[in-house]
Amino acid sequence: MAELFDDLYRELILDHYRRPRNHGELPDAPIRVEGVNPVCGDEIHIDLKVANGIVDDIGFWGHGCSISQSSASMLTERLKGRDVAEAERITRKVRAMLVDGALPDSELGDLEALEGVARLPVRVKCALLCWNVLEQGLAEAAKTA
Amino acid sequence: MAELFDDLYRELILDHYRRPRNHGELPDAPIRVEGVNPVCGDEIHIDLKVANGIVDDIGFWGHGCSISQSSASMLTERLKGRDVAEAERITRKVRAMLVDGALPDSELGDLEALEGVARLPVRVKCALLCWNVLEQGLAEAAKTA
Amino acid sequence: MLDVERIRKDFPILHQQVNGQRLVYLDSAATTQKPRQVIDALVRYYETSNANIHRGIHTLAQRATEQYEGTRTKVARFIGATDSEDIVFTRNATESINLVAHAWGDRFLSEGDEIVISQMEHHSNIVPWQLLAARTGAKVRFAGLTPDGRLDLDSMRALIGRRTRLVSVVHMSNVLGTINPAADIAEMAHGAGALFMLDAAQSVPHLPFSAANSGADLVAFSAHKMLGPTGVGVLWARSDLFNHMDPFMGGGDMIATVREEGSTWAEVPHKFEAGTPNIADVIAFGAAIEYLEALCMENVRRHEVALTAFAMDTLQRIPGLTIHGPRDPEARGGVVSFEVAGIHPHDMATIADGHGVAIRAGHHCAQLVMRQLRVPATSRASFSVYNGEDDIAPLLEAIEHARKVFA
Amino acid sequence: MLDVERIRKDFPILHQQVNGQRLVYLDSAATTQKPRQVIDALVRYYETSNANIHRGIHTLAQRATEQYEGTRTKVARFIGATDSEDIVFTRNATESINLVAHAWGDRFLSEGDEIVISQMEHHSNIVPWQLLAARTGAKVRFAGLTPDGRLDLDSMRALIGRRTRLVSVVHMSNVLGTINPAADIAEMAHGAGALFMLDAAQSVPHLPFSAANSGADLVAFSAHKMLGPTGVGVLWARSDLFNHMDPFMGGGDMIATVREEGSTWAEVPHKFEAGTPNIADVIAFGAAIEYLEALCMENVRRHEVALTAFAMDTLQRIPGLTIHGPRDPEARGGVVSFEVAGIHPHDMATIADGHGVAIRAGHHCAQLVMRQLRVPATSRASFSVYNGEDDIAPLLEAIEHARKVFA
Ligand SMILES: Cc1ncc(COP(=O)(O)O)c(C=O)c1O
Ligand SMILES: Cc1ncc(COP(=O)(O)O)c(C=O)c1O
Repeated sequence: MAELFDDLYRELILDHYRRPRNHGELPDAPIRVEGVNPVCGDEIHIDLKVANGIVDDIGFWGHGCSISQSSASMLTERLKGRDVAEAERITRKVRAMLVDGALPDSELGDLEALEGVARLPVRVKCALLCWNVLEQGLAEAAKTA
Repeated sequence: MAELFDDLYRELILDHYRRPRNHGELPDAPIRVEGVNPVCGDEIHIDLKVANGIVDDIGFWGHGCSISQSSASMLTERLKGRDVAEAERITRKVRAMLVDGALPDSELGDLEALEGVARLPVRVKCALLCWNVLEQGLAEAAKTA
Repeated sequence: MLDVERIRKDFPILHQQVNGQRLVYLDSAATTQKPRQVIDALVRYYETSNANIHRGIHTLAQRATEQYEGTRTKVARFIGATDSEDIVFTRNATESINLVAHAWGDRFLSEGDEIVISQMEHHSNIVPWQLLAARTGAKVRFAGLTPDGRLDLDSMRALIGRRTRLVSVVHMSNVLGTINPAADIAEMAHGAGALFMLDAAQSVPHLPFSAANSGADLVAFSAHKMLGPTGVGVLWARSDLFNHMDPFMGGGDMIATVREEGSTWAEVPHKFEAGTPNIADVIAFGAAIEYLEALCMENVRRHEVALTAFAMDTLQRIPGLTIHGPRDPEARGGVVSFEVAGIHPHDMATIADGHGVAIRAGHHCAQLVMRQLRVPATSRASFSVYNGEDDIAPLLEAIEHARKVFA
Repeated sequence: MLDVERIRKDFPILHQQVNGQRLVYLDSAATTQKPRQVIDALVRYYETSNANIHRGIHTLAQRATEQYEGTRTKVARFIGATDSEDIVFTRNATESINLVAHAWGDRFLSEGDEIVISQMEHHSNIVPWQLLAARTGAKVRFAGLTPDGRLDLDSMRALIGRRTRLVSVVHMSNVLGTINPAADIAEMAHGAGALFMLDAAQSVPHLPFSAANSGADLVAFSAHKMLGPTGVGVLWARSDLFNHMDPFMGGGDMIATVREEGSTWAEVPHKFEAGTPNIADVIAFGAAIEYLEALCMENVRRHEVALTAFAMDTLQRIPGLTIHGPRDPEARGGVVSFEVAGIHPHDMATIADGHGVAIRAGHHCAQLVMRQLRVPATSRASFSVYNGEDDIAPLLEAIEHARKVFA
């Protein structure tokens, strides 16, 4: 069994998959966004409260593989309570790591666990799905702000 | 230059091509039939007078390659004045020679010159065109008789 | 039965390692691998005979034409067609079905007419009819499935009626493995005066098949799923049906005369093969057919039934694993879709790949089947002539590994 | 210029005798021969990477997908397209044109609309529009030719007007060699608010081409005419145009969701590639493009102009021989159609074949051109990168021989 795969399914990823953080709807979230990966059916919904440039609250749900769901869980954990600029920076850095194979930045925290996905191009879309959804959400927040 | 081709363009064929026999319409032929080879555009018209089971008169015209035109010329020469049964027999024997590669039958006369065509499948259709047209004509003659 | 060891020698791709393990290819329902006989036929064609066909007088053009038309004869023989002129070459089974939707459907269907298909269909036997319905005002109706993954023949019978013009059904499901009773459905269709089309993309490659005896009026399948190259599909139509259909695409080779005022069409089958066909691959497809004929389709079928039985037996013992589709291996093809509780199929496929095992995960172009199974996706192992019982152990290990990862 | 001796080493098919003579292949306008780099790419794909694409997670599926999409990028680069998503793979140029007739034409055309083409067109750029006209009530109008075989631009200008929705023209004639002024015609079309489509089946293979700068909104061509395998065509559309077109064929890979009530479509270009594509040949087409890029299309063009000039010069001296099309080799491609008084083209081609020389005889899928030339057929010699001046002597001998036979 190649290390590649042990590297992919790190304990941290599995932990977020089994016990997703910030899972579920936010009852009165002003922003609700969603995305589907038509190729594999993965689905992510994100509810978002942004106030004064801060991601006040964030929740997600959906279904799909361990990569798509754990990526979303780590996203919410990493960004809850942070400001929008940081959210955008983190999104850029996750993309750089997944798409361009950049080394993980220390700022990524747990998200670094997704590094192994970059070596499996076909799964990169799974990991990116929630980040695309987040971007939609932040764009809406910017408009309504 | 392979003999194949010298064998194809025998003097007899070229002679019929240059000086086609029974060429032109029969002014009041009761039977007029025609055929086109859509792949190469060869065209043959045959006018026919059949009475008492005899091919009383026959004329042809059209345009196309040396094989299609000489075959038609030889056809008219061989069958004019002969009875329908003989025409049908000759048609069968020409087909056997061209399609199945049968040895030419002595009854074929000049038509034997077409033997070389059998070795060039792509030109067989040229040689056969007038025989297909003749068959149509004989079928019509049988109906109206 | 088949000598798998010997057969594998003919498939160069199988002699490699993937992620450090022997490649175990269990994705033949998506596309099969190709024996060297087929690859050699391609090389031989391009190295000795390549030319455009039908219109050429020179030697290469004659060779290419003869070999291309030779495959038509072989296909006719292979599927028990009475006449090779009833065989049209397309790109794939999908195009074969779209051809019918246009050439037959646009001509004969109108508002109020109905096309009956089923929830078991591959998207290729759904979407062309939906598009046709949108063009003509006809309606597509869907027969249901039984809980054990067979066609619900009662629901099908109930749908077929006076307005039905066409019944089109998958012969063997690419998800459930189910083999549908073609003759019975043909009877229903013909009883209502409708045509019957068979999507045989998964059956012709895997069992003895006779178009003439199938009851079908139209049959579609793909070369790439039966050891042949990509880019070749087949459409067979019962004698004379093609003559009543309009052309699908226009262009070179499908015309008799072209004039500004309008054009006339070449004879069938050329009328439906516009432009330069996929000459090389059609010719190499002939080698694939000869390969299968040499194995004998009865043997292929017996081999795959035995292997499917063995695989189902083995997998069934894994806790939390569910196999979709009929229980009886004789009632199905060599396609085993399964779920393991708590493991998403994409994770399953990635971990299997780590073991060198190529399985497919997803909706398998059959979203209606997924909806009936109430799953977003399944994992699928599917077999061909080069698979043996020794391919099941690595799959088992991969599943056990996945279960450990996701325990 | 090109080193023909070295190039020929790459083409295995040329190293054979036909009827006891060196094969001289002068039929590249029908289809070109393939270098071993292309044949090797096919073999390599089937021996290492074969799998169905887009939906697969396992290693082979990833490899195949990457290589397939890699060719899309190469094609975009080769034809100066700004975005590889504007490239759709079809079977051949013919299908590319039919795709436009359905996906664009059926959506946007109606009674009274006009499509302007010309008498110089290949049947593939005539019949799809005639079929579209029959479906929609639109009208096809034909611009004429000048006596020396160029497009009559005045007649074209006179035809293009308020009702014109599409102008579709051959870029380089496969009979006359004429290269048409794409930019000028684009201006006429766009001035009338019409789309402009270019049938580039004979031009993209033979000269530097930029889709972005051509003025065209749609461009069609075939891999098999540019050293690539049979079974692959290309349709390029100016950005966003594809997004306004309806799907052509329905099936796997072109959908987003499939429901009984209706389906939604995948993103462009996948929306137009239904079913399993011709994966292997698309990948091998990438090798053909790299081969041409290595030669450099400027060199290819200069080589063919020089060879055409030499061939025209040589043939012109034969008594009774007439060459069709423009006199100036710079104004035409490497296609020389000719007639010899008293010798039917089929006889010419047969006798040439006896000399090992492969030329084409017939209407070349351009019956309207034949009608303008007032001939039933022509003989045609056409060139590619592996042809040199030493290929002209055998042709000359063959013609002289034919003249003796038919003296
Ligand atoms: C000018 C032109 N257009 C279109 C075509 C059609 O190409 P294909 O047969 O590859 O579809 C050809 C080739 O025959 C051609 O020469
Ligand atoms: C049952 C069934 N029908 C149709 C198809 C479509 O085949 P293709 O993609 O070769 O057109 C497939 C294969 O994917 C299939 O499994």
